[in-house]
Amino acid sequence: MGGYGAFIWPSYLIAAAVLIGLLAQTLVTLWRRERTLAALRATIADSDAEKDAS
Amino acid sequence: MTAALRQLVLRDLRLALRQGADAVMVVMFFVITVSLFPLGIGPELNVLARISAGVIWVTALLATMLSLDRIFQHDYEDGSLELMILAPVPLEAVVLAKVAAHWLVTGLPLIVAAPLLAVLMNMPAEGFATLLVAMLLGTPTSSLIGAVGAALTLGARRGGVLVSLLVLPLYVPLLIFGVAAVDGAITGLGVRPHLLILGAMLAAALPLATWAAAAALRQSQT
Amino acid sequence: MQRFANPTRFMRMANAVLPWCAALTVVLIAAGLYLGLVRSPADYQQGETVRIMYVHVPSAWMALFIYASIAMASATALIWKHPLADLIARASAPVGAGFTLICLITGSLWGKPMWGTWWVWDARLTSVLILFFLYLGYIALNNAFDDPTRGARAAAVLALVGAVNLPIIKFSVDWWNTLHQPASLTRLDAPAIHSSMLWPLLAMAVGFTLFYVTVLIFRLRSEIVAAKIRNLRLVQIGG
Amino acid sequence: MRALCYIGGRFQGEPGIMSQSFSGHDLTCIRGERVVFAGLGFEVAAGGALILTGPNGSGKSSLLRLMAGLLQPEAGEMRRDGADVADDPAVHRSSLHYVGHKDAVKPVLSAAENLAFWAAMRGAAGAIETSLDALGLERLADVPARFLSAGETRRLSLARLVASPAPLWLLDEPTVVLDARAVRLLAGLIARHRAEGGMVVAATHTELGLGDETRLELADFARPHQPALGAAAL
Repeated sequence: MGGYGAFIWPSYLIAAAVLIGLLAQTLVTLWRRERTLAALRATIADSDAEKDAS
Repeated sequence: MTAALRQLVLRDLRLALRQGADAVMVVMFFVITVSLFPLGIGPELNVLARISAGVIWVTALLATMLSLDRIFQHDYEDGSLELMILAPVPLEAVVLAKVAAHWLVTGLPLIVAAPLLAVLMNMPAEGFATLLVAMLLGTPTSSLIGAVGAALTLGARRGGVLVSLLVLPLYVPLLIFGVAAVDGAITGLGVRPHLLILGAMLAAALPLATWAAAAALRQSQT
Repeated sequence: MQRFANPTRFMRMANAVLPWCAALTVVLIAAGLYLGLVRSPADYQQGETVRIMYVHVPSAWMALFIYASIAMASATALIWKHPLADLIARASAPVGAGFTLICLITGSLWGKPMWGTWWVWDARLTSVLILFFLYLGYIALNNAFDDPTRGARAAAVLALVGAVNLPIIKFSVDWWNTLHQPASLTRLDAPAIHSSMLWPLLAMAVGFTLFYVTVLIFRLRSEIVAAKIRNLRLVQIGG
Repeated sequence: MRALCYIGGRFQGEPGIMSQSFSGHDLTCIRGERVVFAGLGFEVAAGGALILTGPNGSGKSSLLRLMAGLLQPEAGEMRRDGADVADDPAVHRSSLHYVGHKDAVKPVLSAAENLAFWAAMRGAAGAIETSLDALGLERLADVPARFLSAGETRRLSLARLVASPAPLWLLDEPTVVLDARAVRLLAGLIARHRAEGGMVVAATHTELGLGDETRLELADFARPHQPALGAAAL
């Protein structure tokens, strides 16, 4: 790499870090929200069931 | 309609003057901040002369920006803004009147204080006249662009800090050509193109910024 | 009314495209890296450091391209009040900011060997820096309101104001650069593009674009789920 | 002539164009991703009064702000004398008064200055003294508004109705801070306004003694389970 590796590799690594970090943050948020949605729907379904039962 | 707008400007001026030293505080910020630079950078006159235009312009833009929330915030909070939106006068004209009032209370005092600070910063004499003309063209534009930022952050959490984040990047062209005009005068390289561009920015900001601020005010109603 | 154009059809279509998009992204970026790092020759003048260009230049294009798409989505949202346009603009901003950050960092890494300083006030780097501030302003304004629709509308106006100001900022920064052009500063120009250098550049550019589309689809799904959660909470209170 | 002039009444030739009816059809309002009401219709004729009732959060204020033109409906339309309001909002805006929860009174200015400003904004010279008299504020004309009590500030805000005439009055809980005497004053003003062919829409819980007013129950149009037509519907 002609001795400039000290600048080429970090730039690619940083680029990769930012992109992968972005993707990871997106996916984590998506999964967390989907879990919350499922939980919320479950609680509403239960409360509806109680209402119908009572 | 013009009677209504004149009344609006007069009311805003009366509010600013009666509500105490808004205008004075803005000028005080301007003077104190510029005086900090020699303390920070050192008293060498040639260094100060070199950076005088830049320091004065940056501080003037910051001073304008600090007083931006006064344009709409109080009226938004006490319900006056709703009535202004409902007034038969077009909202764009109301925005223009409010920006004019804001400029008279902040822009004009800055221009009056600028020569004093130019002396403080040891700016060469050739630059004084151009500095005033450039600020005369630049500060209204900064009030106009600032009005858009102020309208956008109505009702936002931490609106004050947010306005600076939105508005300062948009002040970059103003800063560049404002300082270039003064440097042009000092170095004798010619002032005309920079002042013309400052004038063009003002001409563009008058309709566009007013329209954008009015649109922002309308969408601020929930 | 256009307003009721069935957005769920869009999401079904997007989910269908997603795997292809992701796969193609990986392939293209891998090809770009291979061509850029291994096959293409070093530049006669800048030597090996020119390889940073294969990341720096595409990310600069992406930063501008994404800001333009945010401005278009914002215009659509303001004019036709389509909820999806708001979401696309809101979901794109962090990706655009990410690419702008990459562009700035790789730009300074590229400048370091040549001028010995980490940051050079080159005209284009400065414009990208200001674009980065516009992105931060957009994201901050979008999240500054309790009511997401309020934030979306305010940010949409800001995106349009920013889009109008970008060329003016670019023009004034270039003018400013020529005013203060010290003789020694060589412009951070991409060298004459030899075809062997063109392919990795294009591969990376298209790869980044597809990456943006992939992440956008994931973020759109995430925003829609968040909206459903907010709605269910309202129904819970209202119910 | 598109705008009918009310012959012989106080509004003849007034800046606000006199109109015979104000109606809304199939209105849907969304606030903060929540459907506040949907499919709502109303009708007010000259001399008529419409009282909005309903529990808190049922959208009374939203409907009044929507009628004033501060909010845009998600769906549906409003008609003024048969003409769609959206075609020419300026005409609609210039012929209505909106009195919301906030009083738009500047503490630094005196009562008379506040009123004179709002009259000037609506292009009416407006007799300031008679307007203040109508609300019993004549003694407080030159007192800076910061010394006024909440009730007096609200009466100053209501004085705008008298200072510059407009056929349509939109009142959002006007009597909340008023004492009994002030409520009677307001009821008198409303009665006189209706007698001269004006229209009043008010959201209120207290009895304004209007007698023949029509009522609109907002709860009938609530849609608690319908997702807002925004993102959640995706």
